[in-house]
Amino acid sequence: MALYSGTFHENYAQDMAVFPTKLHWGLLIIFLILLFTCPLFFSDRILTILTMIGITIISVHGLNILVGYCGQISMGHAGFMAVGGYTSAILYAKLSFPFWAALPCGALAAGIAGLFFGLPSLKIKGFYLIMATIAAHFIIIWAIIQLYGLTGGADGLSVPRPRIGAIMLGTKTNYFYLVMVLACLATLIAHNIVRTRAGRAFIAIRDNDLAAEVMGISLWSYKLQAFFIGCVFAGVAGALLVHYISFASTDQFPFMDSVWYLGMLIVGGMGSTGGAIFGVVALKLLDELVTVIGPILSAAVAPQAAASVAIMSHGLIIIIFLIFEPRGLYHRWEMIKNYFRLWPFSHQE
Amino acid sequence: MTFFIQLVVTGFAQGMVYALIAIGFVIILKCSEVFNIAQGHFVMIGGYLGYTFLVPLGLPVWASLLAAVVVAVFMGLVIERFTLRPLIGQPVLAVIMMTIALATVLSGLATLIWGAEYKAYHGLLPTIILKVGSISIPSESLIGLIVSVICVTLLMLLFRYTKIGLAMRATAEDLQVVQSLGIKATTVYAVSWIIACIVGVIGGILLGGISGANMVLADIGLKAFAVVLLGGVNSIGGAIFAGIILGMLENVAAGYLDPLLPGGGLAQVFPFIVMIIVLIFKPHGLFGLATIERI
Amino acid sequence: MLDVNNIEVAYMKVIQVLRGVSLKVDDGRIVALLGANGGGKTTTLKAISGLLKTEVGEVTNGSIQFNGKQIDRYGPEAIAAMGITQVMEGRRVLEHLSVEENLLVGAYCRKDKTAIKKDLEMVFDYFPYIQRLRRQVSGYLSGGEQQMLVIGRALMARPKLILLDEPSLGLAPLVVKEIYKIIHEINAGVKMAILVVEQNVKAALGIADYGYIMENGRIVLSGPAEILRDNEDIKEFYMGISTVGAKKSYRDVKHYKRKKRWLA
Amino acid sequence: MEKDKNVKLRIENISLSFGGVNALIDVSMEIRDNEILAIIGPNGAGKTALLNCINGFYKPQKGEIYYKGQKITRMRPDKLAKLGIARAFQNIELYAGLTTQDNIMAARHVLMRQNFVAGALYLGWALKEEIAHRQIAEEIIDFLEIAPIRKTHVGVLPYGMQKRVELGRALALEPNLLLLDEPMAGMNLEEKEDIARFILDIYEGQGATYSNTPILRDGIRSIVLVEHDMGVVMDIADRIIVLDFGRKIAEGTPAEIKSNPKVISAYLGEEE
Amino acid sequence: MGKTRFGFVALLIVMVALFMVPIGAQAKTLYVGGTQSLTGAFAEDSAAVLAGIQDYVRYVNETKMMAPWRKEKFPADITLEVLWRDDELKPAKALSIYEELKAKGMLVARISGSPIALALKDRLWEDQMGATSMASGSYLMTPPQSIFTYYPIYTDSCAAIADWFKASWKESRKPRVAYLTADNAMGKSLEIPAMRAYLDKIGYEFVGTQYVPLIATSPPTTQLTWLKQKGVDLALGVMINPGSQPTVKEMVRLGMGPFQPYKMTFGVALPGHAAVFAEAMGKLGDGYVCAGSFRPLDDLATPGIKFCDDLQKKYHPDKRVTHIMYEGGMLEAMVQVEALRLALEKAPYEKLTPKVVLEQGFYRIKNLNTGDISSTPLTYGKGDIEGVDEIRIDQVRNGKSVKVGLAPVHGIY
Repeated sequence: MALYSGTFHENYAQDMAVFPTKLHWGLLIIFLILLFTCPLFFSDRILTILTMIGITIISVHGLNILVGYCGQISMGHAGFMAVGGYTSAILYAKLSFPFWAALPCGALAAGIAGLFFGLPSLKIKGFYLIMATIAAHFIIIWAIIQLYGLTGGADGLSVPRPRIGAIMLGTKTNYFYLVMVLACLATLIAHNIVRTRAGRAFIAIRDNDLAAEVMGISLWSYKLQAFFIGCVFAGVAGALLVHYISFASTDQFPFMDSVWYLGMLIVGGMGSTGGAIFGVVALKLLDELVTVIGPILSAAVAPQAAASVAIMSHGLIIIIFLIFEPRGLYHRWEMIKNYFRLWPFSHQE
Repeated sequence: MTFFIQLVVTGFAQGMVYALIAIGFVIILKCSEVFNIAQGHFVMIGGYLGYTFLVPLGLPVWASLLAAVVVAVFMGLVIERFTLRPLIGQPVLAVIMMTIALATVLSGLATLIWGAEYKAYHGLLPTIILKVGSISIPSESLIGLIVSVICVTLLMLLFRYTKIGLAMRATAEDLQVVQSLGIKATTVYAVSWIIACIVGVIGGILLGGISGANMVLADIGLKAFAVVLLGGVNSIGGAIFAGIILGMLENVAAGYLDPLLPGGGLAQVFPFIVMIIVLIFKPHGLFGLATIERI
Repeated sequence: MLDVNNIEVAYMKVIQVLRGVSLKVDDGRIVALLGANGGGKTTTLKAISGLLKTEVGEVTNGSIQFNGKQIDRYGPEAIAAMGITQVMEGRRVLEHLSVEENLLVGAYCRKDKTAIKKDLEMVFDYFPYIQRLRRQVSGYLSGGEQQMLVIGRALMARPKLILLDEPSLGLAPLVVKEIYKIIHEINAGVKMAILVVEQNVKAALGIADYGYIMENGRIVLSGPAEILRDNEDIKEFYMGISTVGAKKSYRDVKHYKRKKRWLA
Repeated sequence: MEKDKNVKLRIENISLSFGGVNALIDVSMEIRDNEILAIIGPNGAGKTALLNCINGFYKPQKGEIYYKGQKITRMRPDKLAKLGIARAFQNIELYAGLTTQDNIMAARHVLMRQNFVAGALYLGWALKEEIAHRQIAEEIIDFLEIAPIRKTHVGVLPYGMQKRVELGRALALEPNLLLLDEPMAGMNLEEKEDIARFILDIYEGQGATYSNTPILRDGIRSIVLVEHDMGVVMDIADRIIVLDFGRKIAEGTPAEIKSNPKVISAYLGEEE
Repeated sequence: MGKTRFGFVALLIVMVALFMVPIGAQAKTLYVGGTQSLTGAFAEDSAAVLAGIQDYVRYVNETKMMAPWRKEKFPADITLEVLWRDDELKPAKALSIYEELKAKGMLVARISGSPIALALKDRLWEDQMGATSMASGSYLMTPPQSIFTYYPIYTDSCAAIADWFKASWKESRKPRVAYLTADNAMGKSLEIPAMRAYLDKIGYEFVGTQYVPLIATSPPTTQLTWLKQKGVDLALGVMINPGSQPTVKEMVRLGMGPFQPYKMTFGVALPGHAAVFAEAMGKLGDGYVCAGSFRPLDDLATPGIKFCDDLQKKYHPDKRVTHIMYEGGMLEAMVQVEALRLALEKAPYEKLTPKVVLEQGFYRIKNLNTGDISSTPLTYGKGDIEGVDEIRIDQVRNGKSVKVGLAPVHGIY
């Protein structure tokens, strides 16, 4: 990464800082202020969308650690979210755990499920692993339905609105704050993990697992750690989703969601914290856009056409996007940033 | 015992159709390392095509199949030209994403052309019950079996003995080398996508004859993935074997275990459970080639 | 035959690798392109063969002409069809295919079946080592055998010009000698022009007619091979022979950096 | 099993085969303290396979390997790295997605203590640890003269530079035994001279110049070098072992090897 | 690169602009409609429902009549508008759609499928929002209750089939019954203790359950063979058409069915749609029983069906909707509009809230004459969300759907 001209680092701490200059800090603070004053000027609907985006960001950060950094492609992420969601829901609704305890327990449960289904990753790679994680998704959903007494099976499980002490988190505004705080925290944690010891080990495994092992990184331990961390994030997201809808059902965690989470990561740009955020925001907005224009299209073309055009436009936009920017939005963003940093010189040696 | 044999026979026939669909998937994976999420959607389109040619257009069965194959060839060409070709040389994940988008577009297209309605065409195959003792063999499954066997044999011959087959295998190994030798990778890709489309569409017509054309037909693609992985990603023979094994296991498991479980539905996950267990012991599937790992 | 005119190459439109490279290969000659690592030799070859395009790179300036036709806008397949075949570095055999299948892939674009058969025998004549392995899966061949296989594969395409990228990379001295001997024989026998990129200056100049030295994306020195062989700088920097003429020991290398005269 | 205090690693009669091909047949050898040992031989002679066995990457079917008297034959590679065996690879095996500096930091892995929880929070001692190791990484970068490419992703570096980073990464493990697999393959003379200088410097240690980095200060007293360039091998190795078709055919000082007829016919060829 | 960057900016601007597009709200507009599932398993039903809602609303706007056979008028100064979004059968998406529509001032909602019902029911109750529902599982009955159905819940439908079958049972042994049902929430809504208890009470021997995928991709040979092996006489299920068609086809092939060598009757609750089924299957489907279904669309002697037919002829003569759930759409629109009209009787337009519409609207719908589209006039109230009191039972005979019986609602949940 190029530095702005006139910026010099004088010690390692400075060089390693996430926000190296006052400008960065300033921008961050402005962004946070804007984010946390959202409820003041946005409607319930926008808040709902933003909350969903926040929840998805948490989940996709987890997937990014697993896929983008550690290179273990998972298409079962929604399944792990389901584990987190259901555990938290059962603890809160049936065993009357407090919310602040149920949520981490859900995350932990998802992490443990991740460890379990991550075990095959020690032996298998690539496409085989993708398939094993797809299998994990269906096995988890099936298991949830089998555990009728605990989970309500296919009927689902009703969950009361969460509260911490006297604070009711059921209102949209409060829940929005909860999700956003957690999303920011998740972003920070994800970013820190990948730039320290564990993260470097993940990338080493992704880039060259054989060499990594010879260089002293235990594949066994770090692949499982990646699964654990990734799934803990998924668990948090799943729990937040279930508590938000105040209902747990297997329909909330469809397989296609797993696929789309991966899609968000690809669109945003794998292996960068920013990429995960970019991808989620872009695809979620696209999704909402498609929903909004559906009826308009329907009126303009034909009632039947609405659904199809909506779905198709979703796919077409992604196709066009991939043709022009196959390396992800974040890559484009970095190029633009670099362009301005290097301006007026157009080439970097 | 009769019950058991019945389950095995049903499973065998069902597995053969899985295998057929899985082969389309293997071919693309072999040639271009693309994990084609849209394979199930080819099947779905096949189901609808079967309906269109058989019911509104009233073509005979053989003509419908032929017409569907023609459409499949066209579809393969278009898909390769406009979605996959621009991505040559880009990261594999971008290509996978492209197939996800492709799947979405295909389902949208199907809705646009055929509407949301479920299209049944029960007249395609004769509803005869073949009986061997007290075991009944569904004639549709039998025909599916025959068609699958023919397709698979043709493909095997193609790969082993033709020039394009050699080019496809070579491209699967190293794209740059093949390009530097003057082989048009785009042609090879186009052929592989065309084959995948044809195989998917034929599978779709067979399945459509059983359950009618519907969007959910696309979900069969997932089972095909499991079959492919169980057999080993680059083995066509493996896909056939695994398809049949999974078809049988699925039925036997559903027949004996489902009634014992509170929620049922074991048939849907059983293939996955088997697959994971097999992969733990044989990481490259039952017949997959181990990559030659050097350091 | 091949005329590279002042080309510039950049990857992803940002990283510039070549800054004005010109070179010439005449019919039936062996030309060596020599120089330090990262100097842009491989990039030059890829620019000629069109493989650059598969790696998000492009020729941003200058032109490449082959037999009078400008080729720098064509894809690798089209260029190969015109008669330029690149043998990439790192012995890229098609691992799961047999030796014979590997060779047949080389002849894929040819229609003349009988001639292909003859050429197959010719390749086995040049490389008797791989004849006995013809049915074996090529992934298990040793490095030298693999190098021979990929050269043979290129021959099967009957090109007018072969681009050879570091045929000696990571091979034992004996094998290097053997391979260079065969390259020389091929050039003499089939009259194919060869552009060889090499680190091993001694080996390459041993068989080449003409040589170019490349550093940092520019050609810094060129001339007939026999003249280059006697060049003081080349002797010192590429062959390890000091001006006095005696070979010096690696133990005596100084810590400070020396300077090449042409970079002054 | 302590026979000789001087022996760092002893290989006893190991045999290895895969796919029906014998890569190593009954090879025995030892690596001593205070020596640079070169292993030479034609392609496919089993040199890399031998290193892979020492690394634990391949498990020999027969025979045992002892490191400082401890049996290490079937240990996992990462455990061996922790014991102090480091390796630079023949075909560059760097982490292409990381920068030079992070590649070296990634090799500090075994010497660091923090886990992902500490890293995630990035507080207090995790930060301190990062900085401490960063300092050592920087000294290694300085030593190998790769400071200008510190923040470049290694995937885009030229070959020679990648080889250097590879060497740096092996150093960062602070090993007791350094295995170098063709560190000079594909290099021109000038680069070879540089690498040869680095290897000798690493072996000897730099004393007070790099006082904060023990590995550079004290040197690595056992280095195994697999190399084709006879000039280099003859000049810097103390002892040479020659392999051919998986068997050890000769062992001795450079002078002895140079005149060994077996070696000449199998490998060196006649001098012109 | 310049071009692509421009493209991105353009795309972003278009997206933001479309987000901000306000739906033109004129003075005194009330919204009906709600979330639709135009993709997914219920797509075909949902599309027909949407067409029904749109036609009915257009009729009311043009004539201010509630139906040709009714005297009540809709207030002349208020326009109705259909507002809908496709939720793709995703609960999370339905949630944000619900928020959006609520923010736009919608006073009634709609439930398009069981996943949506499960996700939204508590929220609807919290907001005191009344909703019509296309899904009708027993899960709607457990309080809270602000979702109203216009056909019986699935358990009641299946109980009706059991009643009907038992009435014609001649043998001395107990008839054996099994569930053969879809493997999703809708299908599994049968499996409640009350249902089993009722079957036991009226003298059945319960054998077990087999599941069929919501939409079958292979014939359920295994499941059917199992039923045969257990000697089942009656199989009950909740299954949509794409599930039941291959099932029945396979039954015929295995020689199972009321008119086949092995006597077994297969009965499903409404989403199996007898009329749609009969049309697709012809004589192959003989013996299939469906409870809670509507009259076929060509039954023009019925005023309600005639009304449907007239509207279709009037508004889109070339694009006739042939799916029976068009009638469902008419009913949903009738219920929603009626609730709004009743609420307007008690409160002025400006004072309307979801709560008012629920309490003064939905709860006050009594004996709503639907022109016999639904099996009985609809009556709702606090604790009574099931609009009908009797269940129509159809059977496919000679390739036609024929009404074979009428059974009372038992309220099994």
